[in-house]
Amino acid sequence: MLSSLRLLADIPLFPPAASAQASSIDGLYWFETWVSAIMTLLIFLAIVIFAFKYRREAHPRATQIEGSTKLELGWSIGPFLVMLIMFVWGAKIFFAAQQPPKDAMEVFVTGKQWMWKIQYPDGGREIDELHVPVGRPVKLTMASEDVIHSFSIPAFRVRHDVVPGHYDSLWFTATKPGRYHLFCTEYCGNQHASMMGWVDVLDQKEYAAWRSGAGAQGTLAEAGQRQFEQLGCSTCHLMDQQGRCPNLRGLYMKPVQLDDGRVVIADDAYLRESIIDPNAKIVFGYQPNIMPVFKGQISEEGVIQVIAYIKSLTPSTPASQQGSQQPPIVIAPQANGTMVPESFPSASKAARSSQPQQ
Amino acid sequence: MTHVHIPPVRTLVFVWLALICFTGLTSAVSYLELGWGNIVVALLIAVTKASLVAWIFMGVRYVTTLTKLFVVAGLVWLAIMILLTASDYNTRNWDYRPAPWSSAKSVGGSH
Amino acid sequence: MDASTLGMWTFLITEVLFFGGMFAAYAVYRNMYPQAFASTSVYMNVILGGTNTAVLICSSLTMALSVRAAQLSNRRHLMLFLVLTMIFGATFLVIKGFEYHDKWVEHLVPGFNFRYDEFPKYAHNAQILFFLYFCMTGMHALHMIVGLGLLSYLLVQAGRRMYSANYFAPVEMIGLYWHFVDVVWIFLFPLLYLIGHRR
Amino acid sequence: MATLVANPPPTAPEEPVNYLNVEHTWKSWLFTTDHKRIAVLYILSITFMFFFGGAAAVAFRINLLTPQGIFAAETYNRLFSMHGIIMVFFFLVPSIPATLANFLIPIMVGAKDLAFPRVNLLSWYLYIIGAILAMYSVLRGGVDTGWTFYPPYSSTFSNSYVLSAAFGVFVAGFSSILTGLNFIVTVHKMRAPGMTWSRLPLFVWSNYATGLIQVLGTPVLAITLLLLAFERIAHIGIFDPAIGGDPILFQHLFWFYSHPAVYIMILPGMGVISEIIACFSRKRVFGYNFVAFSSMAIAVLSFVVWGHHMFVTGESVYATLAFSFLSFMVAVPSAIKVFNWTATMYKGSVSFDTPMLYAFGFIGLFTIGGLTGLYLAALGTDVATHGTYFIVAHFHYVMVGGMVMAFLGGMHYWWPKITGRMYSEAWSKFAALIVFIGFNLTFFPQFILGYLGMPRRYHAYPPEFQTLNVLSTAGASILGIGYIIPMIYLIYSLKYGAKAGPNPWGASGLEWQIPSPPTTFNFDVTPTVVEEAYNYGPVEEVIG
Repeated sequence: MLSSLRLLADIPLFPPAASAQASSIDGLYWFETWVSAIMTLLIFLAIVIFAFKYRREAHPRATQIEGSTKLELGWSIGPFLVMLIMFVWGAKIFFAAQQPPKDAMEVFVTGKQWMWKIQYPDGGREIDELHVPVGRPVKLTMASEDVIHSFSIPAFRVRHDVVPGHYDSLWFTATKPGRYHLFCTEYCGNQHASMMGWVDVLDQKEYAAWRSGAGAQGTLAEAGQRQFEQLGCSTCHLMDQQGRCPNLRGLYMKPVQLDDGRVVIADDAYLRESIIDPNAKIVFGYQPNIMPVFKGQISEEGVIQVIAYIKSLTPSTPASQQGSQQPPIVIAPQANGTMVPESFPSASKAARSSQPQQ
Repeated sequence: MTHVHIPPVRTLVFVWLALICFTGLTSAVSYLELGWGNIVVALLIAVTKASLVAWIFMGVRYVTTLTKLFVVAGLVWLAIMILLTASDYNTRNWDYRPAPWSSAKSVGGSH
Repeated sequence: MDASTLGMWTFLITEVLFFGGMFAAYAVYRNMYPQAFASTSVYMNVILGGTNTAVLICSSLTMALSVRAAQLSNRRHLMLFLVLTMIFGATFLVIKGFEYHDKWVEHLVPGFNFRYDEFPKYAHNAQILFFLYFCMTGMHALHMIVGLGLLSYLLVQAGRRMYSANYFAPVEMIGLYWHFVDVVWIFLFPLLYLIGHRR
Repeated sequence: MATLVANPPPTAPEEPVNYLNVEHTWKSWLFTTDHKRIAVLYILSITFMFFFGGAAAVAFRINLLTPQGIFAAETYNRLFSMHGIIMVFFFLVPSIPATLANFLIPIMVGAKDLAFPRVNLLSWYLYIIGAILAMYSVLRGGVDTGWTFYPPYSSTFSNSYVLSAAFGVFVAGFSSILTGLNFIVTVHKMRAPGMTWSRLPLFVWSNYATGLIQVLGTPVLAITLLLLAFERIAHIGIFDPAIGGDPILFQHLFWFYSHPAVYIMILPGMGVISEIIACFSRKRVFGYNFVAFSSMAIAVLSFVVWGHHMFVTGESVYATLAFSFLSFMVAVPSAIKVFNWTATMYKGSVSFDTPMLYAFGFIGLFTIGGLTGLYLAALGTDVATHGTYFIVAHFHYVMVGGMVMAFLGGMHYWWPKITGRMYSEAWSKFAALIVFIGFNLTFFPQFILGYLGMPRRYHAYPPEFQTLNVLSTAGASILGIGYIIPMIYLIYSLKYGAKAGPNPWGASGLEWQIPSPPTTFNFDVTPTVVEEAYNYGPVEEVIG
């Protein structure tokens, strides 16, 4: 008896709110809950009162009422106005959640049946565990190796599907140290339920201590460099003098002129595609079919590492031969419709004005 | 029963001739390079041909307003499906915020 | 107007949305991969496709003429035009069969023998178009086959003197269906065969 | 309305000829074109499917008693998938349209049958073929994709019997299309003289709107599943990211049908409630025009909101914004209905017969279900609740709390018309209460679980969620009992129930002016309608 009472007392009824977004969503949640409660109560009350007052014994003869356009318009428009508030409020929160701050710390997540693989820029790697510092915006870049997963941290009120074939992202700022659940919320097969993990929010000191323990195997970029060399990318892409392939030094986030006239930004999505399916976009002045297709040869994690390595490559020489080959870069929309998640800042269509830094 | 409208053979043959001509036309136009014009012209011709078939062969011209309404409803729903789906794909890459690394203004618009 | 006409039109609306699902997919991917789609034009036989379009248009004419013959109680003409319609329909299917055969020989069947050596750049994305090509034309051909079955039924019934100016609703209904299948092809032809300019 | 005991079955051999006793051979049932007999065939088939899907639900609710789960993950996944597929496509979609509406629409509009009786029979056979295909999947070991069949899991990764299940749904879809088509044409073409659009019972209006959705939406589901099946067969296809396909396109096409489909499931229920509230308040429905119009508004608006199922998939933010706004729009006509039903009772003469109890239950639960839909239409709160038990609770409040309540209410309301017998009033009221309590106990905890973050489709879960899950399972067992009781007393009433007479409720409407059960052709003479629907007077003047 006593134990069952204790059990009842232990029922959690409301999740912890451990991120900045959690409190803003909770605000809307409570607004909606109050509106719902009041409306439900009103309707229940009306039903009970009418049912009692106009029960057949008390009121044997119904008074026929045709309707009332005024009333009906009222209870069409009134609720709609309240709903408009919810709409605008919800949209505001949602839009804010699409814009990671510039200084957000990047963490890479790969969903795979049935685990979350986490990689940090400093080379730390974990499975089903995510360590983040309190008070610092964290941006997750997420990819899937197989089916659709969905990355969700209820305590942060964040969630985004991880769809195979492109990068998805979300961001948050943890506000309360603690250990929170991390779930996959898109059914992904047999062990879907075991795609659970933990998010550890550490205060700055703890985080620094934890971090110093990690990264023994070198940074993410260093892991990428190992991949880069193992897969034989370095033979062409770093020292090529025969014009077989573009130089990757200083490429990241630069506009790239393609052979069909389009200009794209060399962002994560572009780099990923160029590794997985190099023939999809050919840089102006180069031939297709020279680079091997790495689809199936490299995991999504490996791709993330290689991209980190490419990011780390700084321009070696101020003006390589590529520089003179490239036509002037123009402001042009990315005229392809390739799948680039809209929530991914680097997927911007806006090309910068022409100031090639090579 | 309501009166039956019997189309004259002349009309039917004329429509047939028009359809054949349009088929030739649309094939010919496809060899010109008009950029986005190609698909527009191809679809315009296809819509014209389909309307001819519907209007005369299928007798939409002679049916009641109700049936016409149904036909239109079918097309409207098709449009809803294609346009709303396209609304997702064509706005996914819209840059709704200034790119974080530059002050260039957003470039929007579908293609 | 009677219930059966309204019923048939309602059914055709259903068909519009049935094919519409594939057209929507087509629209999305063509917009996404315009060049890959255009690259497929090399493998599309405009002559055969165009011929088939003409054949179907002819069958639509003869179908319209059979309805007319039924309305005029002209049984001989009705049967003649029904037979002609069926011949055109069968011709369409035979030509379609040749095209499918060519696609198989040229290794253009996604999932079974796809090779796209001429445009390796589009080897991935072009499969989407060929997948849609087979689904759309396949579904269309299936409708043609059903249509041929229905026409045979009409022919048998016409032989039994079932139709006259007093009763020709089945001829009219099946005629509507047949024209609808024609209309679908009218859209398939430019969308599948005439993408991008020829070279 | 007498109790069972008070009225021993009158052994009357001179029972008049009706649609039930006109012929007794198997053939006369399996090849019937009588809409009433087909409705009975449907009632039997969907009831079987309902209990099958319900058994799966009870089984996986038992699994969720403990945080580790009791069954293997595979078993659990197959159970919830079969529950979803069977309940959605083989129970909810045909539930009211194929049974009650099939039985009543021709009578309500004053016709002898539907416009296409043979097509009606065909649609039942298609339903059966679809059901057999789905059951084949089950017997071979089940399908584990969930009822949503999302690729690439369903197309490439699942090792279960996806093809036969998808094909079963495909075939059942055509059954649904043909039913809708039949209703649309019947309402347009078969109305009796004087039965103008503004005199149609609201049940007919709501089923007409349902028919539109069935005809316009279902084919898209059909082609989408077909494309998925081809993709599974060819191991490549347009939803496959390996060749540049987008799995999200499947979701677009799927929800283009499946969102309107939830209105296929709820609109007919709304029609039933309009009838019941009017009858047991002895009053014309408040604002007939608004209620009729709101059905049509729902039918149209339901097609432009599907994107709200995809807010967190990577759908464009702009599309997201539009879909969110439109989703709030579609809430308005539903709200109108709830307010108008409530207002109907004002100054009425309310009695508490069993159908009315279900109607009360419907309004209450549907209100909660509808209001929690607002959390999911709002972009901010959708992110927090998507893919959790919050969604599960929300749609069960609408589908089970709404549609199943309406189905049971309708069955109790028209049971005397369909069978000619009355059921036990005491037992039926008791069952209605049990269903209401069991339902709330099952699903209310799930709202809390959902916001806590418990994901749906988990066979195991963190231990702190156990108490709420145990409550929910306890509710499910009560709910199960609540569904079995009506089965028993309704079957019992077939033999031992009191004779109902043509109009036991003193209701208005053409169906109550003909004998119970009706004769094969409903009316001896085509009726001429001279008055509005719901022309109610005090009850004593009508009951005969």
